[in-house]
Amino acid sequence: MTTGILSKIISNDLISSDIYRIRLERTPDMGNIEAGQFFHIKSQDSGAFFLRRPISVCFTTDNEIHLVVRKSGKGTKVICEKRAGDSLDLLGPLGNGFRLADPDKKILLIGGGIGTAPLLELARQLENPHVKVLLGYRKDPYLVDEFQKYSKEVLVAVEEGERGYSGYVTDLLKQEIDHEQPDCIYACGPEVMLKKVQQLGLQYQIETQLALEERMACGVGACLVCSCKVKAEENGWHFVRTCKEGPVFSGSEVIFDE
Amino acid sequence: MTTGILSKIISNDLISSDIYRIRLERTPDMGNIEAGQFFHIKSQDSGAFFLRRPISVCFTTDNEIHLVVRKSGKGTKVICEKRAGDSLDLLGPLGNGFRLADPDKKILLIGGGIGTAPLLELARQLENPHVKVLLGYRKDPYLVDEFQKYSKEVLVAVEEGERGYSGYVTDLLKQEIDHEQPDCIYACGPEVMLKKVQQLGLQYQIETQLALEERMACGVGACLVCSCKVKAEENGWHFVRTCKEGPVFSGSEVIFDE
Amino acid sequence: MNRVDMKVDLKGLEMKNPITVASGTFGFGREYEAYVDLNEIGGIMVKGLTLEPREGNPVPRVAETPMGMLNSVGLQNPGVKAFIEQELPYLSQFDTKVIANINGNTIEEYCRMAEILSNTSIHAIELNISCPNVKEGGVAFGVKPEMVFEVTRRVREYSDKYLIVKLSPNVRDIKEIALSAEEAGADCLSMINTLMGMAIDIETQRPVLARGIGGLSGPAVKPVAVRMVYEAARTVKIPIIGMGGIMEGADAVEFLLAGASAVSVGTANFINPRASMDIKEGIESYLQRKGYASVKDIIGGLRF
Amino acid sequence: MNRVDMKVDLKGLEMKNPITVASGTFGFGREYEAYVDLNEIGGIMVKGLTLEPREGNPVPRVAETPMGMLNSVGLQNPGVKAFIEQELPYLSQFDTKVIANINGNTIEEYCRMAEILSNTSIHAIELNISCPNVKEGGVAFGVKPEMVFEVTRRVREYSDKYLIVKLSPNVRDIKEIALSAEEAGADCLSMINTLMGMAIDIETQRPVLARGIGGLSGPAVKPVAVRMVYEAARTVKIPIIGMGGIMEGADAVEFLLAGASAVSVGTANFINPRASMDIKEGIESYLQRKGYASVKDIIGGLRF
Ligand SMILES: Cc1cc2nc3c(=O)[nH]c(=O)nc-3n(C[C@H](O)[C@H](O)[C@H](O)COP(=O)(O)OP(=O)(O)OC[C@H]3O[C@@H](n4cnc5c(N)ncnc54)[C@H](O)[C@@H]3O)c2cc1C
Ligand SMILES: Cc1cc2nc3c(=O)[nH]c(=O)nc-3n(C[C@H](O)[C@H](O)[C@H](O)COP(=O)(O)OP(=O)(O)OC[C@H]3O[C@@H](n4cnc5c(N)ncnc54)[C@H](O)[C@@H]3O)c2cc1C
Ligand SMILES: Cc1cc2nc3c(=O)[nH]c(=O)nc-3n(C[C@H](O)[C@H](O)[C@H](O)COP(=O)(O)O)c2cc1C
Ligand SMILES: Cc1cc2nc3c(=O)[nH]c(=O)nc-3n(C[C@H](O)[C@H](O)[C@H](O)COP(=O)(O)O)c2cc1C
Ligand code: FES
Ligand code: FES
Repeated sequence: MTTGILSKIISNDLISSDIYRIRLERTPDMGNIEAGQFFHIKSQDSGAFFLRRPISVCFTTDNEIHLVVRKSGKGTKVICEKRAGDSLDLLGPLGNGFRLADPDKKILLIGGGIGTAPLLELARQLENPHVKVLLGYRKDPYLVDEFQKYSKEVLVAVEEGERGYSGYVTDLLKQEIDHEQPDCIYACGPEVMLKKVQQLGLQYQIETQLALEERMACGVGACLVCSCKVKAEENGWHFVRTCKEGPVFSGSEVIFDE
Repeated sequence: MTTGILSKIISNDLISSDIYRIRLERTPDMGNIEAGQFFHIKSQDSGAFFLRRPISVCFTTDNEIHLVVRKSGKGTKVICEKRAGDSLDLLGPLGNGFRLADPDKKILLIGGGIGTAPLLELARQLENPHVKVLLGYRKDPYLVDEFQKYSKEVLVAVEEGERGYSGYVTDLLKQEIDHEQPDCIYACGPEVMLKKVQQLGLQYQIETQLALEERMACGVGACLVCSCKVKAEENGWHFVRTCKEGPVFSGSEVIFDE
Repeated sequence: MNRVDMKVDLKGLEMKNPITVASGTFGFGREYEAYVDLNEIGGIMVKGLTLEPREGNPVPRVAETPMGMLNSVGLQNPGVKAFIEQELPYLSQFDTKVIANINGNTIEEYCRMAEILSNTSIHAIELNISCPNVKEGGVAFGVKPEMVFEVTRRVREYSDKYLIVKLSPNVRDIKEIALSAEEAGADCLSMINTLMGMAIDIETQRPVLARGIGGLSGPAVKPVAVRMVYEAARTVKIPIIGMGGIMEGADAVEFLLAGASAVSVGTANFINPRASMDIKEGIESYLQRKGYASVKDIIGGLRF
Repeated sequence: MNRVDMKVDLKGLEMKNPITVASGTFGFGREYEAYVDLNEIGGIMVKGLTLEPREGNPVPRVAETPMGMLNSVGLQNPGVKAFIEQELPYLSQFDTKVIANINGNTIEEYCRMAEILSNTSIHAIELNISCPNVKEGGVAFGVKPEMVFEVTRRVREYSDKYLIVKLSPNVRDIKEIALSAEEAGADCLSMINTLMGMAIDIETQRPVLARGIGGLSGPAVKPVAVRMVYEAARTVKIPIIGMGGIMEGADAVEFLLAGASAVSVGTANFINPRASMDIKEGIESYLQRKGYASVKDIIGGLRF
C-alpha cells in the first residue's frame, strides 16, 4: 500500500535558462525505477496547483533521484521554486520504462529540449559502449557532459546558439542512421521530432522507442484522460493509456494525428 | 493610488498556544495608523487561501507594525507559518479606529482572548495614566507585561489556568465599574463579552466603544457583506459596514441579534 | 511599444476599453477611488438597485469556498431615487460609462425603475433577472426563457437607454435564454451572475451563510462562465459582457476569445483593489505581444 | 477510542461505510489496488459503461482549472459485455458493493444494459443520465424532468437491481428533477455529475480540450453540489449519494449534514490515491470527536 511519497529536496539548481535540476532523496518505497518512468508530483502546499504534474526520472543513484524540470506554467513554477529542505509529494514511479536493448546492440538516443532528461537515466542504465547520443536544444545545452560519461559520442544541435550543429536535431538523425546503422533508436522530445524518428525508423526498419507526453490526471490508469492512439486489428486503431501502457511506445504502434 | 502593500516579516514568534506575534516592516504608504484599525491580509502565494483576512493592528513603532494572530483556520494557518524574510500583502490600514478619550478621563480597557490584541496599541496611543486594563484568556495569558507599560494596572482572568482571577473577565468588569467609575470603556473580544459590556455601559451610563468582528470580503466598504446592525430613526435599525463605519462602534448604537 | 487600441463598440455603447466592474462588487465607485482612477475604467455597473431601499439579508453574508466565495448580500441598497440623488452626481464626474443594475420583485417594478432612470445621465441599464438572493423575484425571471422574454420586452418599452440583460447561470440551456433576451429587444447580454451554492460549517452544523444558500463567484466558476459566454456568443448577434472569475489579464482574454466584447471584474476587486487596472494592462500586453493593433481583433477569435 | 458505527443503509443497499468512489475516477478498481484495500470501500461505481465498446473523445481530454478540472473522456469503455466478462469477476472478489454506471444513447440502450446487468452479481445500477460528453444522448435525458421520469421508469421495468439515478447539475431546478426520478421508481439518487465548462489556451487561442466543452469537477464545484444535495434531500424521501469536490473528511461531513446518506469520492483520487481512505478516517474522527455513535446520526443534521 503506497501513496504519494514525501521526498526531501537535497538541492535545486538552475542548470540552464528556466531549467532546474532537482535532487531528491530516494526512499525504499520507490522500489525499482526504470528509465522512462515518471513521478506524478504535487506540492505540499496544496492549493498552489491542483492536479499532479508528471515529471520523468532524469537520473538515479542508490540514494537520490534527479528530476530536470522546465519552468513553464503554474505547476512547474512552484516545483522549480522549491528549495533544498522543502519536500515534494511524489507518486510513483509510474508508467512503463524503456525496454533496454542488449549491450551488444548499436543504440542511438535522440532527445529534444526537456525530452533529453529521461534519456540520461536510460544511457546510464543501458551500460552499453555503443551508445551514441543526439541532443537538440533551442538555445543553451544542458546535461551534455553527463551524457558523455555514458556514451561513446554526443552530438549537439542548437536552433539558436553557439555550441554544436546549428539547426534541428532531426537534421543530424538521418546522417547518423546512414553512418551508424543503429539497431534501435530511443527518442524523447517534441511531437514533430518523434514523428520524424518514427518515420525514419519505419523507413529504415529500425526499432524505435518513443517517450510520449500527454496531459494526465490520475497517472495510474484510472481516469482515461491520457489516451494515446495505437494501431489495432479492429478499426485500425484504439486508445491506450499514456500513463500506464506508456509513456514509452514503440514507433511501430503509435499513431500521431495528422 | 495605493493597493496592497508588500511588507516584510521581521520576526514571527509563538507567544502562546497557537498565538503568533508577527513583526512587519512599516512603510510610509501605510500612513497614519489608528488603534482599532485593521489590515486586510493576503498571502503572496495566492491559491493558499482566497479572500483576504482582517487582522487588527496590535502595536506600532515608527518602523514596525505588530500583529497578533490566532492560528484558527486555513488563512491564519498560512499567515502564522510565515517566517522572517517572507512577505505579507497588506491592504490598509482600514476601518475606523477607537476615538481616543482625553488624557484626563478614567479609562477601562477590557479584552477577551485574541481581542486583547488591538487594545495594546490603544493603550499605547491613549497616553493616559488612568488606564486600567482587564484581560481575559481561556488559558495562557499573553501581552500582559506590555499592557503593564501603558496602564496603571492590569487584571487578568483565566477560564482554566493558573494566573490571575479564575473565571470570565466580565466577572471582573462589574466590580471595576463600581470601584473605578470609569468615563469610558473600550472593549474587544467575543460577542458575549461585548454584549455584557454594552449592557453595563448602558446601565451605568458609561460611554463604551466596542470593536466588532464580522466576516469580510472587500474590506473597503464596497461589497456590503460585513453589515452590522445599528439603531436608526426609521425602522428602528439599519445596516452599516463593519469594515468602513466600524469595526469600532459605540455601545449605544450597536444592536446584537437575540 | 505602440499602444494598442482598447476601444470597444458594443453596438450602441462605446467604451474606451473593455473593462467594466461588476455590479455589487464595486459599490458606487467611491469605495475604490483611493485605488483606481475611475476614468480608466470602461464602465461601472453599480451596486444592484431596487425601487425602495433595502437592508438585505442577515449576516454572515459571505463564505469562502475553494477558489471562490458565496455571498448573500440580498440587494442591500439605498433605492433607485437615493442612487440618482446621492451617487449618480459623483459617478457622472468621471469619463466612464455608468450602468445601473436594476432588480425588481415584479415586472412593474422593473419597468418603473427603467422609467425613472431613463431621465438621468446613466449610460445603460443592466437588467438583473438573476439575483438568486431575493425570494420574491430574481430567480423566477432569469431561469425560464418565456419570463426572460417578457420582462425584457416590457422594460424595453419603458426606456430608450442601452439595455443590458444579465443572465443567470442556473439554467438548463443558456442558449435559449440568451435568444429570448435578444428577441425581446436587449442591446447586450452580461453574464454570468452567480451560481447558487451552499457551504456548511461542520463545527456548528449550520450553513455558513445566515440565509443558507448564496451566490458563488470567483475563479471556481470561470470554466462555467467561459462556456456559457461561448455558447451564447454563437447563438446571438448582440454583444456580450463576459464575467465570472476574472482575476488577471489572461482570464479576460479567455472571455474575449470566447466571444465577449467586453468583460467585467467582480470578486477580484476584493482581493486586489486594483484588479481592474491590472487586468486592463494584462490584456494590453497580451495584444502587444501577439501583435494585435486592437482588442477588437481577438473578440470571438477562438479556433478549433 | 471506541470505533463509531460507519454502516449506512440506503433503503435497499447496505454499505459497510458511506464511502463510495465515483464513476470514471476509479477505473474498474484494479488501478487503485496498490493504494487502497478495496474491501475497505463501501461501494465502487465503475467507469461509465455503454452497450458497445467506445474509444471516447480525442485528446486533450483534461484541463486544469482553479481548484478543479475539466474532462472530456467521452465514455471510453470496453462495453457492458466486456465489463461483465473481464472486470466483474475481479471486483466480485472484494467485500464492497459493485455499482454499474450505465450510459445510453437511447432509452432502449439503457433498458438493454439494465437487462443484461440484472443477471450478474452487481449490487446496483447507476443510471447516468447526465454525462455531458456524449453528443447523441446524455444531456437531453438528464436536464428535463419529463425525460428523467421516462428513462427511469423504463429502466425500472427491465431490472430489479437497486437503481440509482445520477443527476446532472446543468439544470434549472434540481428539485423537480429529483422528484421525477423518485416518482419513476429510483431507489436512490447520486449527485452531482460534472458542470459543463470550458477552458481556453490563450497562446494557441484554442480550447484546451479537443472537444471544447467538458465536465467540471473538483473542489470548485463543491458549493453547488452541497446546495443541490441539500435541496434534493428536502424534496425526496429516497436516499442520496452526494459528491462533487470531496477532498477530505470535512467535505464529506458537509454532504452528510446536507442530507446525503453516503458520499462518493471522484477527482480527489487523482490527487491522492488514498483519498477514499483518508476521507473515511476523517469522517470517523469527526464523529468520535463530536461524540456520535453512528454516522447515521449526522445524516441530514443541518440546522439553521
Ligand atoms: C510522462 C511525462 C514526463 C514528463 N517529464 C518531464 C520532465 O522530465 N521535465 C519537464 O520539465 N517536463 C516533463 N513533462 C512535461 C510536464 O509534465 C509539463 O511541462 C507540466 O505538466 C506543465 O505543468 P505546468 O503547471 O507548468 O503548466 P500548465 O500549463 O499550468 O499546466 C496545466 C495542465 O496541463 C498539463 N500540461 C501542460 N503541459 C503539459 C505537457 N507538456 N505534458 C503533460 N501535461 C502537460 C499540466 O500537467 C496541468 O495539468 C513530462 C510530461 C509527461 C506526460
Ligand atoms: C476587524 C477584525 C479584526 C480582527 N483582528 C484579529 C487579530 O488581530 N488577530 C486575530 O487572530 N484575528 C483577528 N480577527 C479575526 C480573523 O480575521 C479571523 O480569525 C480570520 O479571518 C479567520 O481566518 P481563517 O482562514 O483562519 O479561518 P477560516 O474559518 O478558514 O476562514 C473562512 C472565512 O471566514 C472568515 N472568518 C472566520 N472567522 C472569522 C472571524 N472571527 N472574523 C472575521 N472573519 C472570519 C475568514 O476571514 C474567511 O473569509 C479580526 C477580525 C476582524 C473582522
Ligand atoms: C458580493 C457580491 C454582490 C453582488 N451583487 C450583485 C448585484 O447587486 N447585482 C448583480 O447583478 N450581480 C451581483 N453580483 C454578481 C456579480 O456582478 C458577478 O456577476 C459575479 O460575481 C461573477 O463575477 P466574478 O466571479 O468576477 O465575481 C454580486 C457578486 C458579489 C460577489
Ligand atoms: C475523468 C472523469 C471521468 C468521469 N466519468 C464519469 C462516468 O463515466 N460516468 C459518470 O456518471 N460520471 C463520471 N464522472 C463524474 C464523476 O463520477 C463525479 O460525478 C464528478 O466528478 C463529481 O465529483 P468529484 O468532484 O469528486 O470528481 C467523471 C468524472 C471525471 C473527473
Ligand atoms: S492519467 Fe489517468 S489514465 Fe492516464
Ligand atoms: S467587507 Fe466589503 S463592505 Fe465590508
